[in-house]
Amino acid sequence: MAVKTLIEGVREALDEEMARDERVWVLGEDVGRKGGVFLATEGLQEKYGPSRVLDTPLAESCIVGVAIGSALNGMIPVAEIQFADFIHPAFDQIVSEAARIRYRSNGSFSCPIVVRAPFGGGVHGGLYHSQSVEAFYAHVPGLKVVIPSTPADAKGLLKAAIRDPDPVMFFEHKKTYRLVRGEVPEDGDHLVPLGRAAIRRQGTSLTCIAWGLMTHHCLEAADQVAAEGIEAEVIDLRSLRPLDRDAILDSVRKTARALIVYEDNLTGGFGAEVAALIASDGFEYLDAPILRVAGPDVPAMPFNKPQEDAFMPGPDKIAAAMRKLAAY
Amino acid sequence: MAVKTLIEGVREALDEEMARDERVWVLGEDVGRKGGVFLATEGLQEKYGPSRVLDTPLAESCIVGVAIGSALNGMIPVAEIQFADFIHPAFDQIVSEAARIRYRSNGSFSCPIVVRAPFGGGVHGGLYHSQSVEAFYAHVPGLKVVIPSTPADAKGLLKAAIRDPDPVMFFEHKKTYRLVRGEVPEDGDHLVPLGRAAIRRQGTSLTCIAWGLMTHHCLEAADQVAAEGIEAEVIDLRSLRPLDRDAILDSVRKTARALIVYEDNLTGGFGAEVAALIASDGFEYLDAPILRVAGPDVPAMPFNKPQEDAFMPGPDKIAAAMRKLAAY
Amino acid sequence: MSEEVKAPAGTRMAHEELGLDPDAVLTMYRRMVLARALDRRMWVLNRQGRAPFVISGQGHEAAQVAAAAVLRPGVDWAVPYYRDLALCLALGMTAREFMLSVFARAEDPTSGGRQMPSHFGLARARIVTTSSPVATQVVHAAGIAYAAKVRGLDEVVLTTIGEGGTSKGDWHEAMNFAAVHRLPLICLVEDNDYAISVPHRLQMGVDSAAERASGYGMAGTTVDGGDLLAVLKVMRTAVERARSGGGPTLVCAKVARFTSHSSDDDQRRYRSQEELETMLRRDPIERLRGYLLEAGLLTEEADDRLLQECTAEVDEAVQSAQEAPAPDPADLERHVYAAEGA
Amino acid sequence: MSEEVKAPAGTRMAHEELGLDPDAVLTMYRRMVLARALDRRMWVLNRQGRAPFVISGQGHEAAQVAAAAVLRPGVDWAVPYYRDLALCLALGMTAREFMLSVFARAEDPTSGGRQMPSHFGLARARIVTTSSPVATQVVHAAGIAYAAKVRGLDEVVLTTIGEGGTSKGDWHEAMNFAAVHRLPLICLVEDNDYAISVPHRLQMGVDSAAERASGYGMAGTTVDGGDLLAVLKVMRTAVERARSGGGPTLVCAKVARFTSHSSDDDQRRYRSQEELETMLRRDPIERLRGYLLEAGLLTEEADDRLLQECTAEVDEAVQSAQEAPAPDPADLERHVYAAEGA
Ligand SMILES: Cc1ncc(C[n+]2csc(CCOP(=O)(O)OP(=O)(O)O)c2C)c(N)n1
Ligand SMILES: Cc1ncc(C[n+]2csc(CCOP(=O)(O)OP(=O)(O)O)c2C)c(N)n1
Ligand SMILES: [Mg+2]
Ligand SMILES: [Mg+2]
Repeated sequence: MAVKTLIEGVREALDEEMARDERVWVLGEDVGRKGGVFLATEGLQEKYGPSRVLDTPLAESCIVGVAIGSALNGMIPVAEIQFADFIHPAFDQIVSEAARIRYRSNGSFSCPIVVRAPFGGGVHGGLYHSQSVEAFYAHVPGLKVVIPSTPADAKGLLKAAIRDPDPVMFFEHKKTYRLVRGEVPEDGDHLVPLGRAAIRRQGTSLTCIAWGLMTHHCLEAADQVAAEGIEAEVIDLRSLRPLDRDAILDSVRKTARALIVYEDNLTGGFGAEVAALIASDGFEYLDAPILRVAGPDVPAMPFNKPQEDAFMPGPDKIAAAMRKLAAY
Repeated sequence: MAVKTLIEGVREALDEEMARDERVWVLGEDVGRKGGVFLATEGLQEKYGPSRVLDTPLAESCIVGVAIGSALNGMIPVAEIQFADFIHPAFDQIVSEAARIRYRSNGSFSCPIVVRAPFGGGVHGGLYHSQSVEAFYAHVPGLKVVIPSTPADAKGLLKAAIRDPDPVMFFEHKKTYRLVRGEVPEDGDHLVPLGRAAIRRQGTSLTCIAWGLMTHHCLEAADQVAAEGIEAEVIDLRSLRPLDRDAILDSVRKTARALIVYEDNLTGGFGAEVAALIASDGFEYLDAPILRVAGPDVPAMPFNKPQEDAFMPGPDKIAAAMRKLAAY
Repeated sequence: MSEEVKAPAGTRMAHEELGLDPDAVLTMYRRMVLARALDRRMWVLNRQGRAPFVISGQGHEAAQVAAAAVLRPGVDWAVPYYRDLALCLALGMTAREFMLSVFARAEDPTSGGRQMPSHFGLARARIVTTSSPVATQVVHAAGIAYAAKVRGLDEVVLTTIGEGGTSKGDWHEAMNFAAVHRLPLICLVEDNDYAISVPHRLQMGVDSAAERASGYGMAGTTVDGGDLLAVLKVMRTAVERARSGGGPTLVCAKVARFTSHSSDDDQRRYRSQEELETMLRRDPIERLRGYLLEAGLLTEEADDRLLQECTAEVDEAVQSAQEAPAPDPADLERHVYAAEGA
Repeated sequence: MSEEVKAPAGTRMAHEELGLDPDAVLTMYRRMVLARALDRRMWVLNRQGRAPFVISGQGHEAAQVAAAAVLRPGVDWAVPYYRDLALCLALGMTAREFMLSVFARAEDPTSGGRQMPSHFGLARARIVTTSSPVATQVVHAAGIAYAAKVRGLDEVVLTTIGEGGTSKGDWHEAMNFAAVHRLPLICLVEDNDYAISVPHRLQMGVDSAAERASGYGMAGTTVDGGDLLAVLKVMRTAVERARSGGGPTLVCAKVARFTSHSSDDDQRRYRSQEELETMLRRDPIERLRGYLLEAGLLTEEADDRLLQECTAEVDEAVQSAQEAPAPDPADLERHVYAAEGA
């Protein structure tokens, strides 16, 4: 297997699925000639033509709505939202429409679309190119929400998302695009099932639950504290919806301690749901409070470096929480 | 004090604030001549004229965006979104704009707007006239999120929201509009501070946390189980953001048991945040798992009565959870 | 009924100009009458407390039936809105199917009783599932048309919306997209002068939404929506344009809203008695009836018979739907996602 | 500099037609030159690794400076977008203030270094705080104008946007609202043919967004945005219309985008060498310079001096901003809400 970047995993998934099934198409701002602002779709327009790799007008609600319509008429769209920060204008199309087409028609229509969007900060993106938006969508029944943290998963999860019969929100952390490298199976049928978490590190002292870039920060933190005899188990959720309840609860049963780490604002972030799940269904296993390390409750990540760094839940903050939890 | 309905409380607040301060104005679909589809603004256009009580075009993003603009130029808008279900098109204006104007300008601009919207189900409203949307906004730093459950609070909280220097999302449960009656202070300065919960019933067996219509369902359930010797303390949050952490933690310290009840879909609903808070900061007080009773994870409440009823977290379901929790 | 035709000697009637034979016109008339009868009945059911919510298309029938007439049901697509009862019936929805949704029955093919009535959708007739948020459907229609074009399918897409709905961003985004790609799309604006209580002059600064067409680079026409044959003519041009690769058309049909916005509204609160009376005279059915009688395509007796037939059809639909079982609460959680392994 | 004027005998020059005295034209020229100098410098800083992100307005200067010229700073409002460096300078932002935002310094009056550079806002000049999501600002502008109208204030609101931004629903909703209420609003579309890499023909089906004006019931004009005086003339008409209660105006200025979209883009990926060369010839500054020289309003020497002055101003701004302190991480949580008791 070749070692690739995460964004190469994304690109390979798109390429393979477009080659496999001519119903698959890509639309979004700048996805064509330019190949996307992060080059996720580079080369696809040359290969599959401008109708199947479409540069849309600057209108996110239109991008998602057209994707939905094309799915109703037999295509399988992968819509790119240039930055997750700009997905908000499409909120209605995603939440009121895509998520409900199957339910409201009692199963007589369906909406197999994928919406991809780069999210997250630490890339001097400022207030509007750094946001985490997964909590909004993980709250919505009818949607699936997926966040890969490795190149192999980026490929396998995206391919599974494209083949999924329901709408999938696929969020890729910008900072992982080129930073995270790893082996990527060449196999055209390399699929990673949605709804299964991955245990990235085994441990018995505490369970650390994360997704996206934070998975890597947690692994770094785990390495830091391992020297002190604290063995953190690190779970990468990969799918927030459906959520792998068993993976979470099994781990907490073993460790009796849970730490949830996310980059999004603390209050009402998706980590709250993970905490609530453990506090109800895993309460008996717990020997300590459920801790969260997350972004502070400020509107978003400032552009200037000192405040951007202060916002970010990095390995040090996470390691500190691990120590606190282990010592409880 | 006169006994009034909850919607009368809303109307009085608007009327008094418009009379008190000519910067206050109301905009939305059908708020003028018709007085709003629930008559919250009835009579206001006659009294204050069509410029200050404006029937807008059918465009929610415009309603909120115009409200923001008018606030930047010295007015204090109260925007009505006809149903909370239709607030989604304004998501970007609320989340990217209203919530961040102060922060992004480092305090040099501000955005004192109120966005009112009727939410919730049980009124044969079907999939698109029944939704709970508070979780989306309670997650957003920069916003305040308020939900009254009594006529006096509807008035006092709305007046406080109008006088608040920051954007306030004000959600009114449709089913409480005429069902809930109570005394309403005539006092023009009757203000209920944002960010303070109300203890609606004292109890020692368990803490039950709710907002909106669910407060009343919890009180009914508490009455049911009281006969069995279970004394539930019922907390009405009133503000989800800012959240009254002390009220929640103080009560759990006393009761050692927590039940959170909301009508919104279970997964990722705001009750998850309340659970997460208790699981971290109140863990030591707990003698039992933190339970949640909430709407099921289906896109929304069906129109047909049997399924609408099945969706609703009613007093019986809540009482059952109280029994389970008390028996733990 | 063609034996009853008595075309006045020497003059070419409007339907002849359009090359329509009498049966074709009478079929359309019958559709309008049936839609009206069903629509009226649902208000009765509402007043009787047997239907908690109704919203209707009385006054819009001519525009809808004319629009349906140019489509090939099951081939072309319709992406309607809640006033389109006549449109949906014309495209193949049965009276019983509609009544199943009014009573929110399990068998309701639109939503299994999950949605409010008149939130149309019928897979076999290519009537796309619709929701309540205004204007979202127009973007789907553009997407369907884009797929038709890219896949090389000979399909036309009709979408409808009220004049109030044209104020929404989604409408604009869809029109622009359709124009850029010259899609086989027709957007029919059913302009009834009101969006609930908000009058036209507070909704837009122009007389007709069709005035916006040129700003997108597409064709646009305003037509008297009370005149079936006038709308038909416009729709034919639009559909030919769509089929021949000439791109989208924006049609604004001026219609009347006979009823209050819905059963939750009372239009007397915001429309004067005088205005209401004038408006109620704009009845597309009366108008077509007059034409048919004058053209000798219809007699009073045949008309009475037709009305009786329609009433009987409505009676049957109501009775059968009423008796159909309600949805099972146990099915509440079905169809959130595709069934595992499905 | 008026002593240097040498108007050619017998002909009335364009600026004279507009009743502009030489100083006024030279002031505008200077603003353009300063904006360009600052703009160029920030790219240098970017390449040096001293400014992580820049986005610029090179090629748009004439349209912006002309638009600013009709406003009364501190009275009228500007609701700009990220290309409007020249506009903001003309309205009173200083070079140093701009550089403070490029370096994300604490003192940056726009955002205290929180926002990316060129996300303008300056309270004292009534330049409204702006964000990144395209088109949201246009709705705010409509709201500001509505407030001005209702409060009876003599204020005009200018808002700007790229041609790509006109595809967004928010733009449509705002235009419609402004037209319905005949608001004192001017929307200036700075049409540079591209939205990042997406060319005009994939963005809209018409040549100019101004073709949409009539569909809203407002005035609309397309103008050569490389011609300062032509834009000025159009803007004057628009501002007079606004002040006299005549309602909003949609102006589309055709400009050139000299640079890549931003420092994260490389336009050679999607524009041919040939296209770039032709485009780069459309320099509004060169053009005005030619005019001024020809009109005898400027000499080569005076121009050199002016450029030196501007360069010195830029040098100073860079140096001073560079030395200013970075934001304090401890301030991260400030200004989320109004301070208690404030
Ligand atoms: C996004 C959204 N906002 C508000 C509503 C509530 N609403 C339902 S119909 C309607 C008026 C629609 O008017 P128009 O588009 O003219 O259609 P008409 O009902 O007159 O046929 C409104 C405001 C809605 N359904 N969706
Ligand atoms: C809602 C939204 N979508 C996408 C983007 C990313 N983006 C920033 S600028 C831009 C292109 C804007 O083009 P145009 O409006 O023509 O302005 P120009 O940059 O050409 O002046 C895009 C797509 C954004 N900022 N906001
Ligand atoms: Mg209407
Ligand atoms: Mg552009």
